[in-house]
Amino acid sequence: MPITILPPSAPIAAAHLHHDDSDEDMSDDDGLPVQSTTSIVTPGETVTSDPQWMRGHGTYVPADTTTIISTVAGHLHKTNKLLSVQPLRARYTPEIGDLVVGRIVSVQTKKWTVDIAAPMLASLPLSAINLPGGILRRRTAVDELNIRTFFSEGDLLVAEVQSLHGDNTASLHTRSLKYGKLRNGLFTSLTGAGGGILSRRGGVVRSKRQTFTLQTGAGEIDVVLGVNGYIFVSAHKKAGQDEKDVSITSLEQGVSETLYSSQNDDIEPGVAREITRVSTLVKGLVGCGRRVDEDMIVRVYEGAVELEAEEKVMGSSERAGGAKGVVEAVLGRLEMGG
Amino acid sequence: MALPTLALPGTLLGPASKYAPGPGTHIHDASIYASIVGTVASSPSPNTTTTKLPLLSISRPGDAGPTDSANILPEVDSQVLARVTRLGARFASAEILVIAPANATSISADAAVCSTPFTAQIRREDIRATEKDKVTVQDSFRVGDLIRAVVISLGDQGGYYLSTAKNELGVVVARGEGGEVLVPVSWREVKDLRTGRGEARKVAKPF
Amino acid sequence: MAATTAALRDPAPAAAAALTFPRPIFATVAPHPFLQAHLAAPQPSKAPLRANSRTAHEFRRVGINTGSLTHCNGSAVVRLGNTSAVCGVRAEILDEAHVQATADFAPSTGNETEEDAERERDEMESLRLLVPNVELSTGSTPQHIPGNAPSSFAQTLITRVRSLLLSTSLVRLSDLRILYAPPSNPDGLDAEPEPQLKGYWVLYIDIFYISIDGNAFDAAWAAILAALKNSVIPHAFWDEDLETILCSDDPSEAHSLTLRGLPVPSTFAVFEGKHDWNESGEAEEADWVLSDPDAFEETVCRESVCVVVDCTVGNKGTKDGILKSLEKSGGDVVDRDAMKGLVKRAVDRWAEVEKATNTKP
Amino acid sequence: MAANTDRRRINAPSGGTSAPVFAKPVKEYGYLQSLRPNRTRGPDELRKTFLQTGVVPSASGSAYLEVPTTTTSSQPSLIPPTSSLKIAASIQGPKPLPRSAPFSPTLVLTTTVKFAPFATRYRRGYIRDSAERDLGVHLETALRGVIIGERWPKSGVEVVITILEGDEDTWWGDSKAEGGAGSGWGLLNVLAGCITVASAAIMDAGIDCVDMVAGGVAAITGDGQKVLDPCPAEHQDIVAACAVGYLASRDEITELWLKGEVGADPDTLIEGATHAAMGSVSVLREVLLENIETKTKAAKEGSKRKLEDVEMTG
Amino acid sequence: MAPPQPQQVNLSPAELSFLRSTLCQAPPVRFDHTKGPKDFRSMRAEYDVLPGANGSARVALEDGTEALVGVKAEVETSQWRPSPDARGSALAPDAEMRDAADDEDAKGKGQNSWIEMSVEIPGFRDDDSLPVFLASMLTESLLASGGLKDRLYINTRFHWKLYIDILLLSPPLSYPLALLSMTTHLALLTSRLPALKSEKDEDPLFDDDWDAAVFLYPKSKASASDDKPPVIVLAMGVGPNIIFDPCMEELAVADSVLAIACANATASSTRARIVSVRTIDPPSHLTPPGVPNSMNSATGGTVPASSAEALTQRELLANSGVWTPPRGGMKRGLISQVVKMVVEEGGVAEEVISALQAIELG
Repeated sequence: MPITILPPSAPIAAAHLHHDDSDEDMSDDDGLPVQSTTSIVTPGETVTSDPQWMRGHGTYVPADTTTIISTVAGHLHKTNKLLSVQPLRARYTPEIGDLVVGRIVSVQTKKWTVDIAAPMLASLPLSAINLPGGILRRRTAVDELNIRTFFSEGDLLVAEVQSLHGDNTASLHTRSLKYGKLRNGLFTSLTGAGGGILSRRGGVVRSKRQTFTLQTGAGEIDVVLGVNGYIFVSAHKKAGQDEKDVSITSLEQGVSETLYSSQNDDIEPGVAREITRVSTLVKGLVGCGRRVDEDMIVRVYEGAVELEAEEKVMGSSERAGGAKGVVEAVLGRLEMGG
Repeated sequence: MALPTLALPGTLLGPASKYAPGPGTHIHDASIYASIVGTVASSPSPNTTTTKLPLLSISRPGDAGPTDSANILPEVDSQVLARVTRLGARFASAEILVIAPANATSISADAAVCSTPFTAQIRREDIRATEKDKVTVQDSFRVGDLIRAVVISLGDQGGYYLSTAKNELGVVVARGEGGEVLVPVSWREVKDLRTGRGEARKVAKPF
Repeated sequence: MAATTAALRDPAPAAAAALTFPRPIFATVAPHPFLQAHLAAPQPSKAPLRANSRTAHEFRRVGINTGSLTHCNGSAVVRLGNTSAVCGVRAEILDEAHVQATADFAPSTGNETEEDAERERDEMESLRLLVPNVELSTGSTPQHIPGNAPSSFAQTLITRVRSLLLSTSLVRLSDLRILYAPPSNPDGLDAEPEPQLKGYWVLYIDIFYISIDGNAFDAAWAAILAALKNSVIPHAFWDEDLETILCSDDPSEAHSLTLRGLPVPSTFAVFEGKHDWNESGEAEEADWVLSDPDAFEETVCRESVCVVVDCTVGNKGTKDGILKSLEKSGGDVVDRDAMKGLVKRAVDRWAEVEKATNTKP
Repeated sequence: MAANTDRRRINAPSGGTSAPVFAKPVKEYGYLQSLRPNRTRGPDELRKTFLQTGVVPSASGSAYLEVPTTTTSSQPSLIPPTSSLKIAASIQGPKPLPRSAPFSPTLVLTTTVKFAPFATRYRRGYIRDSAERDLGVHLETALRGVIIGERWPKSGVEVVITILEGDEDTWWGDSKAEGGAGSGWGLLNVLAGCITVASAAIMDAGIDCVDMVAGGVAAITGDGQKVLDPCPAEHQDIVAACAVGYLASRDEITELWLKGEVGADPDTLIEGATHAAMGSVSVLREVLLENIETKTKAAKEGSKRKLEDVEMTG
Repeated sequence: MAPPQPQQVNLSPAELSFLRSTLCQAPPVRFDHTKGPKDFRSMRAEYDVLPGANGSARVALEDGTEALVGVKAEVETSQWRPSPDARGSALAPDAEMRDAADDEDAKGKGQNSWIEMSVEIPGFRDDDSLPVFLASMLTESLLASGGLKDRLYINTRFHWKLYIDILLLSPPLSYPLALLSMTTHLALLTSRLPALKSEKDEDPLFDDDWDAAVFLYPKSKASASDDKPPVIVLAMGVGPNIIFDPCMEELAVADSVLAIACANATASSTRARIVSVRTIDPPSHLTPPGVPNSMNSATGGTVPASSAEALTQRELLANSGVWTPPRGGMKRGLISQVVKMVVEEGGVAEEVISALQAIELG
């Protein structure tokens, strides 16, 4: 079926589906006098004037009052006595220590500017990267001239937010072997769904492991979930560089060899296919307004593979909606199967 | 297969297994084709690291003389003549007027005149080889000076990076306020012969 | 070649470290000394040569080729060395109805007087019957890249062309008027019926530069002259039953423009030699007035003069030109005597151009 | 007309002017049709093409192309039966990008196509109209695939095309609407011409190309006949036409512009266009080879002169 | 004054070469893993969204690109140009001949200038090359068959003027041509003109009953063979494969891109008809070439001494993992293959057109 055209409907059907259970966690708590009938509040809307509640993200309390007023349009959430409003769409707000995936926007004399889906472009100083030939090497004027050989426009990298400046611009660093240039894979953007703690529904969640390796039929696949909602799925890095802790010399090897390479290793078609599948599923997950984290991805991926296998058997692959369709189907089965 | 003497873009020159592609050629499914109009030349491979095969190249007819200010871009190590356009605290700006082909020792006949000058910068630390920390831009160049320099980096969108940190590099023609000629008297000073007034420059060692 | 030997001996301090450059590089890094080196060269027999190996007084040959454009009433391609321009003249009809405040129209008497021409000029200008324009953004020079509005250079150029067109009243109004003679006099008297003015021909004169190597103005004007001489205006008449102006496509009925004289501009550029060159004070006056400067010379010259003469109207034959216009800008080299010389050179030039415009392709 | 409000140019009378209307075609029945030009060439016969490079010395590359009109009017008339094709191309660069431009790893190509006001039967404006911009895009597409851009980092090149005379959409006697909005058959010929002349200019400029791209046009007339290099004025009933930018030695097409009721299988039409393009290729080849020979000769003499350096002082 | 390039993608060389390698597999693995080479991205569509217009439609893709098209018709007086026959009807006194002149149907009377199209894309001036290109391609595909413009003919003095306003509501993420054309198709398919009540050459009078209005594209029982507006599909060639309706990432590695405007099959032929084809310059030509490790000082390689040497090395790395922008154009064989896939019975064209038809019926 080459083309599928659906009748018009609300953009994210899943929103309702999900919106129910957030209603529940409102209703299960008696005695919360919420003015707004639904759990959706809009900026300026009074959430409650009951002094027992504490204001959290996305709310504020006008001077000498106890009324909590929403500052964003989003879902109302309560954890114990803390009221917070989680925006429907939020741009990523960087926080120190975040692992982010970014794209080089421009190259300056001593630094790069990087798009990390935040309102402001982040910056990566030349001084904050591992220079080839070993971490211990001192930066020279030559490096400045060759700055483009490390990263140039369009390059993808995984980095950590090192510091935040007054205007909320982040500056990054890649001074660790798990950071650096990204290659051998596919990039997926979940812009608007990023935003760490707040994004309980849809998008990437801050968790203990932002990067993990996925076992697939064809081989291992690395997944980097940038907290900023940028995701990179790639062929698994050959052991020897980040697995076992390495001696400084062979480490220098690793650094100088591949750290700034913009050349792909040759990837077996099978692996490439699975990489594409995973990144497609991730898009589907967001389409369904689901959280994106390690265990969800693993479950959906396995589900999807099963599904495909069965369809092959039955030979019927009539489905609309592409990625989202698949994910919905898989999730459906998962719910049923508990 | 005999090589043609003249070639047009798209002319088949030979299999990539027998020749290496040089300037003015390109590879299209495993054969070498010409990519510009010109005369075909085959020469032994310059550096054996990349390939051992004889190098096929095509020279533009005009290149024989500088009259054809053909499309030569500055590249790293190529020597240039530039005119200083601006002085800053940390670098001087200049416009490249003439480019000698890469690693040619001097501006000679086969240098190319730029139809449009290329903007370039000379960072303070690249002005002089020794005592870099003592250098000041003001005492090395003046706006309007003609300098000989080498390209050390293609730089970012701003412009190319030049260096004069060699004896034979630096100011070759300097003029005073009145446009009078200043003659080099030492590697760091030029003088107006009439008034005897001297000015500081990073002077290029005359050939 | 002369220039080279000359340069070796030009007035320069021997003390200065001499560095040698190939000529084109010399020209780029130091244009002014380069040209001076050429001009200052004492020639054994002949006058000093410029970088383009012309003498100071030498103009470039004018090559003219007319009538090559299909959709024009008249057209010409003019070559002036490496400067070449195409001019197309296109005649369209301005309906009398669209003319607000028609100038009171007097049937031109055979022998016209100065004030007739005067009145004509005003009428042409007020009605905008001549619409000249130039286009330089054709890749003709590296400076004029398309996509930008006409540069100030283009604007001054076109203003000069237009004012010269009007001031010389080159085109006759009688050629542009479209008259209608009613079969019978409206107020039944058997008096000669008054011809009525039904409209005008408007001449769109567009100049496209193919390539510019200095002296764009002379080239433009030469192109206009040739194109206008080449123009053929169809016979236009008023059609009663359709009540519009119609034209006859019969070449034999059409008429060509009869121009007033043949004004020819000659542009000169003044090259001021630098005297501070030799530290040994004796500064010998060294200035050159270059005829028909090329692009390179225009970059090193500040002062320029444009002399427009017309020798067809002179009483003492073609050796004596009537000065049609005189433009001088910048500098203080050309004085009265010098100007005399220039007019003389302009008259000589006139003859050449006159010949070129008359030779049919 | 756009020029009316233009302060930087000399403007036409505010009342506006109209192209002359000729009496005989309007009044005499049959006269109009008697003027109709007819194709005298065979269906596969191309018009002669005149090509010359190096017409703009100050440009890094340039070329001029002319396809003279083939039809000669039977009786004397001021109305030109058909128009010819006269195009000039000029290349500026490769040159540094303007300061404002961001870094580009490859050659930035800009193409501009402009009709002269006197290029067509109806006078054109000075500001580029949509047809001209559209042509620009087509030409750019044709050239992008040919130029090896990665060899000219952080530099740009301007391809400027001036159409001094352009082919017409239909025979003037048939054209209903004034000015543009015609069937646009003529534009195909103009495009093909632009491609060929631009290609010549680019090679004259010595910019690396994978092949010589050349333009060609073919059309299908009402009776289903395929004609190469059609002159639209000579065909009353073109139903479909196609212009290509063709790479002969790779047998590839960088630019394809096909329009009209071509039915289910346009292959024959495209085939025809490529055959027409082969004609342009041979012209290109001839002219360029001739050029090298003369240039190399000139270079030899040049090298002699080059030895004498000018001593520059001060 | 280079206009902003929507198709100017800034993907890293590594991504580009990965994408290409997957797309070149047999069968190709698309960026959206669930899609086959001939599959379109699913979209949402509705029509008659603008009550004020004669016809309108709105289509949204999953990736958020969304287009809105309004069709508005106005009565305009035809301008009179002197010509023997026109003069005949204007001057001749006897009524017979004038009637004769009118009774012949409107065939061939339509003029191209009666249809005016405007394309608006956020972030583009309307004279930027992209909108101009889109507008002219959409227009020429509409005009290719004289049918439409002839239906705008009212009488010798009046005609309908059709204004088609096309708006892209979102920034152009992928090349929006196909989307815009489908939206236009739907809008035209559902546009209606008020029924004419007046006769012959008198000033036109129209029936104010909207139900009596006639469809711009008349519908008969055998709806399959009705004249329907053309629709434009995008196809790209990458390596040996052909991919339809490519997304932005896929376009970034295309060898070549074709835009094919096709109309539905008529009674005569069972296959769809091509009305216009254009190549589109793939953004891949503007992508940055990747630097191989061997030439990168930052990866233990050595930077070539001269550009000449660099050139040699670059040319020698045939399709390795290093991205090099594609060169040249589209093989002729590939073109005819694409065309075949579009027009063949049950081909892409038929699919798309019937799918759009289905929206109106269902």
